Amino acid sequence: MRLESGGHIREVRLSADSATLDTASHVVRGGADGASAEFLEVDGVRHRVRAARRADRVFVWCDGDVWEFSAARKESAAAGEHAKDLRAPMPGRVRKVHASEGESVVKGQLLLVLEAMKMEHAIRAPRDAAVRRLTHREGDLVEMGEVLVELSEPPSGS
Amino acid sequence: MRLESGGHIREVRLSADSATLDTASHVVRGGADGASAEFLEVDGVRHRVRAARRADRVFVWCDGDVWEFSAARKESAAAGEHAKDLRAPMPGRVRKVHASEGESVVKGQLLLVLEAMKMEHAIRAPRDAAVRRLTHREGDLVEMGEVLVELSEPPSGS
Amino acid sequence: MIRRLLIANRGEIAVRVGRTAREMGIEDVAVYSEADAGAYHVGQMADAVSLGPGTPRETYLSVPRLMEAARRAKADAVHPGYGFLSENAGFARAVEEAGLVWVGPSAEAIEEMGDKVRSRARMRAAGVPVVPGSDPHAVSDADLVAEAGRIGFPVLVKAAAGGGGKGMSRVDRTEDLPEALAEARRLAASAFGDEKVYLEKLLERPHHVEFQIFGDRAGHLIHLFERECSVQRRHQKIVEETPSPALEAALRSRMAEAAVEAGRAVGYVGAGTVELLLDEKRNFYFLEMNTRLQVEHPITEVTLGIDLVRAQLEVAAGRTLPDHWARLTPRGHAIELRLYAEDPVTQLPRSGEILDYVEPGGPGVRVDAGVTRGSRVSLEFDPLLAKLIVSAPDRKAAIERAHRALGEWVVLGVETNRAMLAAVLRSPEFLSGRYATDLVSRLPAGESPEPPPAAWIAAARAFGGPGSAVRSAGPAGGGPGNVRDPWGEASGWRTGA
Amino acid sequence: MIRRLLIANRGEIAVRVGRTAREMGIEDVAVYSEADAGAYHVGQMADAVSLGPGTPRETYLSVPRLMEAARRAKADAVHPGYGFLSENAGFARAVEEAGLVWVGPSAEAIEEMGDKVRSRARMRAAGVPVVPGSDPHAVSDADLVAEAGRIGFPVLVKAAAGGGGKGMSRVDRTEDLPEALAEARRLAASAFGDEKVYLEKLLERPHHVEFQIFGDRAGHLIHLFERECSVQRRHQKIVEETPSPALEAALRSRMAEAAVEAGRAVGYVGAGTVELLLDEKRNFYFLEMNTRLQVEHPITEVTLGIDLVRAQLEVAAGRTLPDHWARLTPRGHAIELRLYAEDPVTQLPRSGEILDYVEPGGPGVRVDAGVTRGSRVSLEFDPLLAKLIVSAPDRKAAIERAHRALGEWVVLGVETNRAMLAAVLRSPEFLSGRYATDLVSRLPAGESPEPPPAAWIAAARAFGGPGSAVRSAGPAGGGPGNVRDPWGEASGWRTGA
Repeated sequence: MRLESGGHIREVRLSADSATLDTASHVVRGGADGASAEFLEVDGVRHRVRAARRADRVFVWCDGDVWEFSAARKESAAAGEHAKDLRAPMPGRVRKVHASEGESVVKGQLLLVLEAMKMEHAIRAPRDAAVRRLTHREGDLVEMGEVLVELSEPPSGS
Repeated sequence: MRLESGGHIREVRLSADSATLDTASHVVRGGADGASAEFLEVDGVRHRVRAARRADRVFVWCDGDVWEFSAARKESAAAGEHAKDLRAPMPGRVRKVHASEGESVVKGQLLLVLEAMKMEHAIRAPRDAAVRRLTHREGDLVEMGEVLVELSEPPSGS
Repeated sequence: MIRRLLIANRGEIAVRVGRTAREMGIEDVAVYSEADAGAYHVGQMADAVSLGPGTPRETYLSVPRLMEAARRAKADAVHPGYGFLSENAGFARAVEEAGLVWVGPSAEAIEEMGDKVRSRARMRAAGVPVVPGSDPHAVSDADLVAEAGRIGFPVLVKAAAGGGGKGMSRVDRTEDLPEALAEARRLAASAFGDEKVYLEKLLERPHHVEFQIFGDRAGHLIHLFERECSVQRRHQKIVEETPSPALEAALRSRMAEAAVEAGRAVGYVGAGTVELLLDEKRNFYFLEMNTRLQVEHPITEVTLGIDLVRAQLEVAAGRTLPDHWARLTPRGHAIELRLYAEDPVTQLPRSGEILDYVEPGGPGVRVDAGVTRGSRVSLEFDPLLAKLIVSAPDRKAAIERAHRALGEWVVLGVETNRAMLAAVLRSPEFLSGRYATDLVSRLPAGESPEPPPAAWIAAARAFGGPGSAVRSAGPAGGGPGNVRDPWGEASGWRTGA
Repeated sequence: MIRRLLIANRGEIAVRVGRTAREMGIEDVAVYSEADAGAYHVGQMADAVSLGPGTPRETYLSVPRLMEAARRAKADAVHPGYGFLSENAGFARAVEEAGLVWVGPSAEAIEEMGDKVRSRARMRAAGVPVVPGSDPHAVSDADLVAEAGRIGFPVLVKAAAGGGGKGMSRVDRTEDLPEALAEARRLAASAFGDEKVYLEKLLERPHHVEFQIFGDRAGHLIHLFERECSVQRRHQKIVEETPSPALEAALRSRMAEAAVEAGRAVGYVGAGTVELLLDEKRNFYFLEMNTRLQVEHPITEVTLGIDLVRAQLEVAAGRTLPDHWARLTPRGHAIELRLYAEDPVTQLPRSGEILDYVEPGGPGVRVDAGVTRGSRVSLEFDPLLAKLIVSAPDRKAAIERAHRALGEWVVLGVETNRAMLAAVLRSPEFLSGRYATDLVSRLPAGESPEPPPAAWIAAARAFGGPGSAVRSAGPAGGGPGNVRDPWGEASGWRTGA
């Protein structure tokens, strides 16, 4: 299956005593051999592992570190400077809109201020671009992940 | 349903907002209203409760105390002085048999010594009686709850 | 004495206060908003009363609802915890006017210290050094621009009624000041109902050191040593320790004296904390005084072997401080790590359900938690999940213990700042003990390292491969199956293509 | 220094030793019998090696298997914990002969103290008072009968190689002695491979007080104060506290001196415990010396603010004791409660699976556990599940804290002695601090009180009624459904009709 974690994507195939990550094959032993000790021995090295699934996400605790996994979507998400849609990082209320549709903005320019329970969050332009669309007005409630600002396409090749 | 705990037996009937223990009716609210807080309000008094079931036994933690429940069997178990069968209190090995079949024994007389991992346990006569049957010989392994000694019937009315 | 205590808070502090109350034979009563009926703190107390439906503002921040709850609970005392209404003089007054015991300082002391402009003037008058700042009478833009020139840039614009860094902003140039003032006034008005702002000189790379003080009605007022709180992120403390590695004995004494002086100036009764800034030249300044229990109070408890909440309850009931408290000396070293529900990269609060939870234990480990397995974490509330407090004979051993305990802590289902806490403990600056408030900003940026093969394999198994080692993900209490978490699906700060 | 430590034990002590090892940067390696592969301690360490199939005697008690495990684990040191082979001189010798570090005293000291007849003679020679007992040369029935007459009844028959009350029996009359001697010899031969027995005068209502001692190779030997261990049941400790409420300063000093003298007599290196009996006339006697870590060592750790396991590992690696240890003074009061898997009425060990487990937390609470949710408890091993250690400024507050913490502890699926622990804490004798080893026998007999209505209702719901609040009872790890527990069905000591 194709899994995603923190922007990393791997094709993982399991068999009874081995696993393949993309093209790399690993020898796997153990795991769930008891209720309280959950071990996974990968290529002879023992790891403490606990995993929990909720709907389409899996959380894995491995030797003290935690990772979140989901099934990878076909289109890999562009991020950062290449973003086209700027989304709400948390649910809240649009406090102030500092840009207007059609405006040319420079990297770092404040476009919008979002207010949630305990903090304000500035939405800034990740690159020089034109504001194609502003989806909300001041005072609007937005949910987490909703598109707030749509920018012009990033220059190709960058 | 008919439940047993520590020799106590109650007929418990549940409805949406009340419960009947034998003939006493109780107003019940709450319970399982959240994952971490498990409350049961009985006749207006709030109790902290957690319960876990395994096969035909249920364990209940209630305000710090723990109780074990099972479905009550039809024949209520006689106990103590009225016992007819003396059973193994733990799995182990019969170390020594001090009585013989047919022997008349007095209350408190040592009948048999059972040895488990870390301790010896003396099986004594709970009352004056005759030994009807000895089910094991020295060195035999016995499981918990197995009958070790069968005594004559207790006198009726006692 | 107190018989039945309403704990007007939620989360870990409500649980922590309840524990001491029960030890004292006091019945502890939780409050909860309807959405919070299944919250962890509700299940830990002898009793609980509802604050009804609504937002936090309509419930945990509503004086009338809390007073009604106290009445229904037949409580004879109220402990406010920290945050929420803990520094609200109106609430303190309402509690006392209802004939109940308020577990905190007087409404007057709260007011006196709550107005930062007034408290600065009061401290200056008492001979306690304060951070250079604007004149209390400077209110207009013009006055404040002039004051900024006098103080010297950079300056901080702060709300007079504020606290905890809320609405605080740094200004480096005169021309940016008017906009910053307008913004700060707007924020202050909305957050505190008081738009008054003032300026403070911004100290570069200061240490943030606070002293616990404690007073009783018989006039005793003592300090209980310091807590080093310089590991901050967005003015929010994340790691605290005591003793402070920045202080030597003579400086500690002088700062402690100033802290006691600050408390004495307002006739302080109860537990309070005097926050001081220490600059690179070893000058220290009064920053503010918190008239309540601090989040980080446990590190004082473990190094001194005392229970601050017990003392709060006893002093509130009219008792004097234990005699030997004046002679307490700290033993060993203690560190607190605050575990927040947040995206490890963007550091924004996260919500979700805690699917698996295992606390660290063993020697020198204390956990004050506000959640457990099955708890739902909402964005409506402070994202603090739990605090890990470690103690050991010396600082090095305490750091090693913190690492060990952090490695035992399993929290699955909601992302946390665990990795940042580990990064702080590992950083050469923290290890050396020579760090200031910029420590966190100097850590390597939050990133998304590639999970190790074992994690990919465990994840694939959990998604249903062979040898699946998945924990049950349903609500721990059984019942009607998974409750949908409206934010559970989105994954933080995402910019789509 | 030690790099990789094999922990030749299981349960809570293995976990506890591993914690300190990891804090010191030492890799901790668990051992496990095959039946124990899923045990809690296995999952808590950096690595784990199998001891193969078989009974405890064939695995945890097998020197060859453990030495092979140490070799396979590439360990450079072995910590034996308590119980199992911790006081086995042959194991200590095998470890040292393999070139590994043995974390314990020398094989010679173990042997010297392990033979109770020899150690009594040794102590008497060193001027340490010992309980009046039979002459070391009295071996035959006739000799021992004569000795009993000299000592005076009642006497205790004890195994020379014994410990922990195993095979010990009380004899009140000459005519009962031969049978008791025969029985004790048989038990001693089977348990210790040595049928030698001896007699000791039985002290009525004694206090059982022990002193922690610690020595290093540089010849330092100090005491670390006492532990009061008089709350016993069948010669098994269940509640310990420090300081002992039975000692005043002068008596404490004299007993501590005797304890140090006892250690000095055998050139003791490492952690050891000198057990003393204190009679009603305030005379004290050497009882025995345990050449290993005690179960109850944490109460010493919390009152002194130290880590005894760290010191064991450092001393084993050749370091000297920290200088300031000679000047340590206890702070506050600590109590340990031992939670055993046992039938609350018959007090016999119970097995089962832990279906739900929640540890207490918050101020002054430490838990050293050997199990967690999902653990299977077997009758093959010691029934100790976990220890709760509470500390507070004074004894009264510590008892209140113990009550509070006990009320937070959820263990479902295996019956425990929780109710007995609560009964001890509640008993007027314990509260007064004036109690001796007969305290438990004077408690109201174990009984089966009627569950309250709420418990009946919760049980009925769990059996499938409406509003069911049942926790998932499957193995926490998911997988192939419930594993049958062969003993899970039977309910203790039952006599059927």
